Amino acid sequence: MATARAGRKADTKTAEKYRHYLRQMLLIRRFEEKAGEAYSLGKIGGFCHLYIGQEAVAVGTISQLRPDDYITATYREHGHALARGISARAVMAELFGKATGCSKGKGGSMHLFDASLGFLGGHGIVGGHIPLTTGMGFAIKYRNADQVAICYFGEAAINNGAFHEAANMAGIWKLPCIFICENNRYGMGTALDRATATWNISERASSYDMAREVVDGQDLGEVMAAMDRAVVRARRPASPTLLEIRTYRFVGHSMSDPIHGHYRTKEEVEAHRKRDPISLWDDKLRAENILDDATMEKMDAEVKAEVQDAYDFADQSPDPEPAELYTDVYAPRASE
Amino acid sequence: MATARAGRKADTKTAEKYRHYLRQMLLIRRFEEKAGEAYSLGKIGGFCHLYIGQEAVAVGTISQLRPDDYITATYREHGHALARGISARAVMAELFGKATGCSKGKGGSMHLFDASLGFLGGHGIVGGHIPLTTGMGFAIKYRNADQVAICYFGEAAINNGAFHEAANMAGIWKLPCIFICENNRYGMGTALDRATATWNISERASSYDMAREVVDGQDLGEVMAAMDRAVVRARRPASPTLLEIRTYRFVGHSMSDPIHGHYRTKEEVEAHRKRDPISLWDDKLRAENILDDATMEKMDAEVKAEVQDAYDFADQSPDPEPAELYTDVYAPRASE
Amino acid sequence: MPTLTYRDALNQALREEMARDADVFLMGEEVGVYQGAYKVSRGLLEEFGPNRVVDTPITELGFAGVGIGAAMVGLKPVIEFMTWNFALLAIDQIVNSAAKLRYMSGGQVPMQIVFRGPCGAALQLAAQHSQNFESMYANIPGLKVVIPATPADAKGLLKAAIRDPDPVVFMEGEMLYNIKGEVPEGEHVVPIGVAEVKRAGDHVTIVCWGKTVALALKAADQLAAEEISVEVVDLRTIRPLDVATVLASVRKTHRAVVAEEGWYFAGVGAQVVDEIQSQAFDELDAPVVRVTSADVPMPYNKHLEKAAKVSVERIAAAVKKVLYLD
Amino acid sequence: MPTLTYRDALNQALREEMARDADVFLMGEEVGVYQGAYKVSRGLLEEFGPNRVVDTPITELGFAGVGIGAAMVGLKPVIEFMTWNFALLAIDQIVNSAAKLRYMSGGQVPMQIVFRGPCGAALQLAAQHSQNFESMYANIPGLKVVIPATPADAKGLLKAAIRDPDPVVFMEGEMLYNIKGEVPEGEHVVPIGVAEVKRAGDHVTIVCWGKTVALALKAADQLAAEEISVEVVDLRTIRPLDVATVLASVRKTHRAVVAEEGWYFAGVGAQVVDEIQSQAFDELDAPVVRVTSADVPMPYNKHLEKAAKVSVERIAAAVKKVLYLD
Ligand SMILES: Cc1ncc(C[n+]2csc(CCOP(=O)(O)OP(=O)(O)O)c2C)c(N)n1
Ligand SMILES: Cc1ncc(C[n+]2csc(CCOP(=O)(O)OP(=O)(O)O)c2C)c(N)n1
Ligand SMILES: [Mg+2]
Ligand SMILES: [Mg+2]
Repeated sequence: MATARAGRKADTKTAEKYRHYLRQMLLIRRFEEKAGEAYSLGKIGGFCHLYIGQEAVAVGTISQLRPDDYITATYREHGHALARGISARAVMAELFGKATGCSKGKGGSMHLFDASLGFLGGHGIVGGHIPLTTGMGFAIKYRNADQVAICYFGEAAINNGAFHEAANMAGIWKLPCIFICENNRYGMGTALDRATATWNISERASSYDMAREVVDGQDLGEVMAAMDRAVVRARRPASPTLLEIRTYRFVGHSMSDPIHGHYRTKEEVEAHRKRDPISLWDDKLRAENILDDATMEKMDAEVKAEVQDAYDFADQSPDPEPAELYTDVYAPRASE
Repeated sequence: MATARAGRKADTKTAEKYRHYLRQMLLIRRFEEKAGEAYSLGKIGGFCHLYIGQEAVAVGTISQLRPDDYITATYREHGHALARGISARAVMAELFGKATGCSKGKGGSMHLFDASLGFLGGHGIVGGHIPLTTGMGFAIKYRNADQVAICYFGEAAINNGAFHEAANMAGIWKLPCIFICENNRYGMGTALDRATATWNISERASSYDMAREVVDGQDLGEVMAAMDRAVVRARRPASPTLLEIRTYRFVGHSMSDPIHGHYRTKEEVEAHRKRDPISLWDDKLRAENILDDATMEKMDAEVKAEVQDAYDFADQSPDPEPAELYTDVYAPRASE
Repeated sequence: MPTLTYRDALNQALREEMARDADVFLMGEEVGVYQGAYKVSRGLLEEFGPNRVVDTPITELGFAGVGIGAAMVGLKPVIEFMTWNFALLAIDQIVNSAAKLRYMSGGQVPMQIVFRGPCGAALQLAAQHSQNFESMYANIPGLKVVIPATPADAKGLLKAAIRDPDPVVFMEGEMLYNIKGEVPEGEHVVPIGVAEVKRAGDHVTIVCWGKTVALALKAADQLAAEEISVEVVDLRTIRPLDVATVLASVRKTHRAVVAEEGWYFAGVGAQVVDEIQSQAFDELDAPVVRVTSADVPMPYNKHLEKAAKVSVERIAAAVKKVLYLD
Repeated sequence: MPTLTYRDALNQALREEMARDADVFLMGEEVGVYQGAYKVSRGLLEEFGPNRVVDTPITELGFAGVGIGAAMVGLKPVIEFMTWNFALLAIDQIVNSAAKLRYMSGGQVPMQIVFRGPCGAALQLAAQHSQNFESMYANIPGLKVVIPATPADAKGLLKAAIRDPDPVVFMEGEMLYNIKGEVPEGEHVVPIGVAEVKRAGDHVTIVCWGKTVALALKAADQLAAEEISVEVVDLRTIRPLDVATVLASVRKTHRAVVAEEGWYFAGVGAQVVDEIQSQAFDELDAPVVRVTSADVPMPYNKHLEKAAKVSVERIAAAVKKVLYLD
């Protein structure tokens, strides 16, 4: 995998791909802005955790996967779902709790699923999905296949026993798992160093005989490159990797948390906003001469239209039938 | 803390202490042999995990503590209880389930307690007492005291999330805790390398900003020296340590597990038996000229008598009153 | 008497007990700098400092164990779970350590500790964040389980829980934090193990606790218009259960409904039914009727969620059923 | 029909199902090299190899999650807990992942998984190793809970559980592993959700499951000598509960005793009582009587332990009580 470097002109296919990644990041950004709006209007309920500022992580890592790989994420997974190719309509409709949502309106913002894309949730218990992903890696090995199973989690989850137990098994059994720690420096209002005894999180991999890398999560190129190396290690013969991807959330923990306040200052947020992953990638593409104002304007307009369409679709979609309350608790019986 | 070195003649006080440690190890050995016998006779029920082969760990570490320090251990804790000074009578009576036992006959082999000695159990859930000990460390810091809280656990427990979560907190908060991993190479029938991704367990401390040492657990002198260093670090200003003490159990996991069989060979056990902690220490003391045959014979006779006395005491002690079934579930009410 | 929210009543109880006893401290996720995920601990860090208001990593098993260990050597921790949903990660420590250490040690180990946090469904938080676990904890000897329904009880019971020498599982209603009510100032301690008749009536007893108390009172209001007189018994403590108060009411009304936010199978309500049928069998004029949440993981969609929850209407319907008026 | 121990019946079920379906695998502590802590998996490593008989580290939360993750992508794991006591560490994964993923995903995620291991008290294993948790798991929608009492049911129910498309909590009696009974060879599948009348009788119904079944049968024998005719209903599956079979029996006998190994508060027995009183209230000639373990953490001393446990005598006494013969 080549990363975009200033000055060198990418071939047409690569250029197209790079613009596509820009579009994906832009889609996530605009989607999240719209979701925030819809939340304020009461169209979306419950908890809603936006991904603004971290877009390069989802897009950069998922770009390196095959369609048959498995993905799990936390409650902050709108971006990953979109990057994986779940339509903005299906994601927005799920946020609205509609029958057309990717989880039929039963999961909501924190529980997005599309099994046909290997997108296996959306999990709400911090750390809980890390063993699940390890189990998917186990299944891949069991079937002697060459897929990869990846999970995303925050830097605060790395303290949870679930990570440790799962990582150890991935290490002993050499499973094709990539553990992606999105280190956005805060777990809700708790700064990394108040919750985690060592600053360099990726070093925890050494307890599990696991490869590790620290990655600049605002730089899409870096993310893609590191993920490419991790995928190569995972494919076959399999071995796991812990990627610590350093990023920052530009918004509050969830819709009820202000952007700055008790636990971080306005200045800090402003400083981080200067390294916006979208503008950094935009800059690179322009430096490579594969993006210009017109393309960018067109792309933004398209993306906005797509998001508006998703909103309208979600808004007009029906609620689930009342009988849905009782379906999917157990598997349908053979006769059904 | 000076360790016994061959050739140098120890002063009288030191010599006495060293002989006392020998006696403690011998007491544990003979006690455990007797417990095994009693188990076969049906005097002891339930699970019974003997400590034979690991005596230098308990004696060496506990020798470095103050009376007001806190200790917790696993279900394999007869040796630690004796080393801490719970009488052989009280321990044996507990194994017999008698009212005179150190837990009034309600705890049994796996749950020995003597709060007056800071000996806070005997815990049966692998890993479960590691957070408890961390909490004792927290309490010491809370009270601005200079005690130390230590726990013993097997090398298999190091994979459990409880260790990881607790160690991280001890690391962030700089608690006066010493985590003593008795690496006897097997967790029941599972060899270390089949359960633990990295062979060098002590390295896991580096994930928690914690001091660490690997110690030869068959050599009492080494154990005492390493523990002394850990206690110095823990006392004040406090900081935690992970001691990986490498040892070997000469017997089966519990009374129902044969000494060798499915998971280890007779040869392996024989080879390890050559490094018996008691004879190694015996050798050192003789090399230092502070032990001779007569002393040793006398000591062994004394110890045997003490153990026989404990057995007789336990055997003749009464069972708890039937009403004891319902006491100690809750605190006695103020009026009681 | 001042009017406070349930949240502020809890906050007041914490503040007063921490001021009263230096051995009491508060530990949990976001209790300090963030002022509490639900702001129950607002201002406490500033007042008592970081030694006594302790932010933890997201390690429920670990910090529950740390609290229990501190209690074993005489401190009196209050462990906050951000919600009881996450406490399933810690239930081993609560059941296998907190509930048993006194017993296993033959009475040597103290265990004065409170585990607290919100329980039950709020609004559209979906399956993993909308659960009631009181029946699980109430099953365990060695624990006490307390669930206040009003601001006054929230304060009084939390103070009692903190002073209680045994481990107390203290469940707050996430949807109750904003409700208001009169709360006595200062020394207001509501004894653990004592239910309260929140409304007197003659025809039917509704046994309830936590969030269903307000629903039952509303149902009673509605039913009064139809000349049905309902007595509402708020259990307040689940374990030890105040069976005497329940039975006294049933002996008067001869009919009972149990309204519970949790799931039906082996819920606390089943136990209440058993107590009534085993001790007041001949007093009953009809089988006891239970109202519970739908037997499904909680859905996200708001209409489905509403249908899953216990409501005033469903309680009123149960009252009519037990009166054979349906 | 061959006579097998309960242990070997389970072993046979595992062997047959693993031979039948390559997606079935066994994972847990000591299941392989050690041949199983209780030897239920004896010989399976040799027969199926380390890919399908997987020894794990002592990480219940982790390997339960690994099994659930494997089930999410179509494998059919059998996860062995060395005992259910240790599974409290994993209950978050069972309740928050296994029981809910199908629902939260709108039906997209398969969850064909069995969690199994011994439950309840053996002999003198003390408080942390002598617990029954069926009521906790049975409270949770999305789970099924199965507890076989005989070797034949052990085989037939385990086969059914492995083939069942939903997560099954399968609890074995540690004290039952050595009991013997006739076990049909080959394809013997006992349906989940169907209770069995293990002994027919007219005067009283005893509802029981797991270890209390043998006790109830013995009590019935003794009582027969006193001309008391007892019907013994073995629930076999706790969730979904076969209410129809229980009610049919009670409609015949008009009196019921529920004998359960667990604790009384919100135990499964309370649910059984609720089902009976709510659906057969007018059929009852006496309140249902429950027999449970003493409401204490299990003591180590053998006399205290014996006093804490359900016994033939206590069940017989309950039968007399429900007949007003005491
Ligand atoms: C086990 C558990 N404990 C607590 C919570 C509440 N909670 C939700 S998100 C969160 C912070 C997680 O931070 P991090 O892992 O860094 O991810 P981020 O939100 O920053 O993406 C907390 C405490 C939870 N969902 N699960
Ligand atoms: C959580 C839990 N899982 C399983 C067990 C059963 N068990 C008891 S001891 C043991 C092995 C522990 O090995 P290790 O930690 O190395 O200690 P050792 O017995 O060697 O001293 C196991 C699996 C348990 N007690 N607790
Ligand atoms: Mg974070
Ligand atoms: Mg070991």
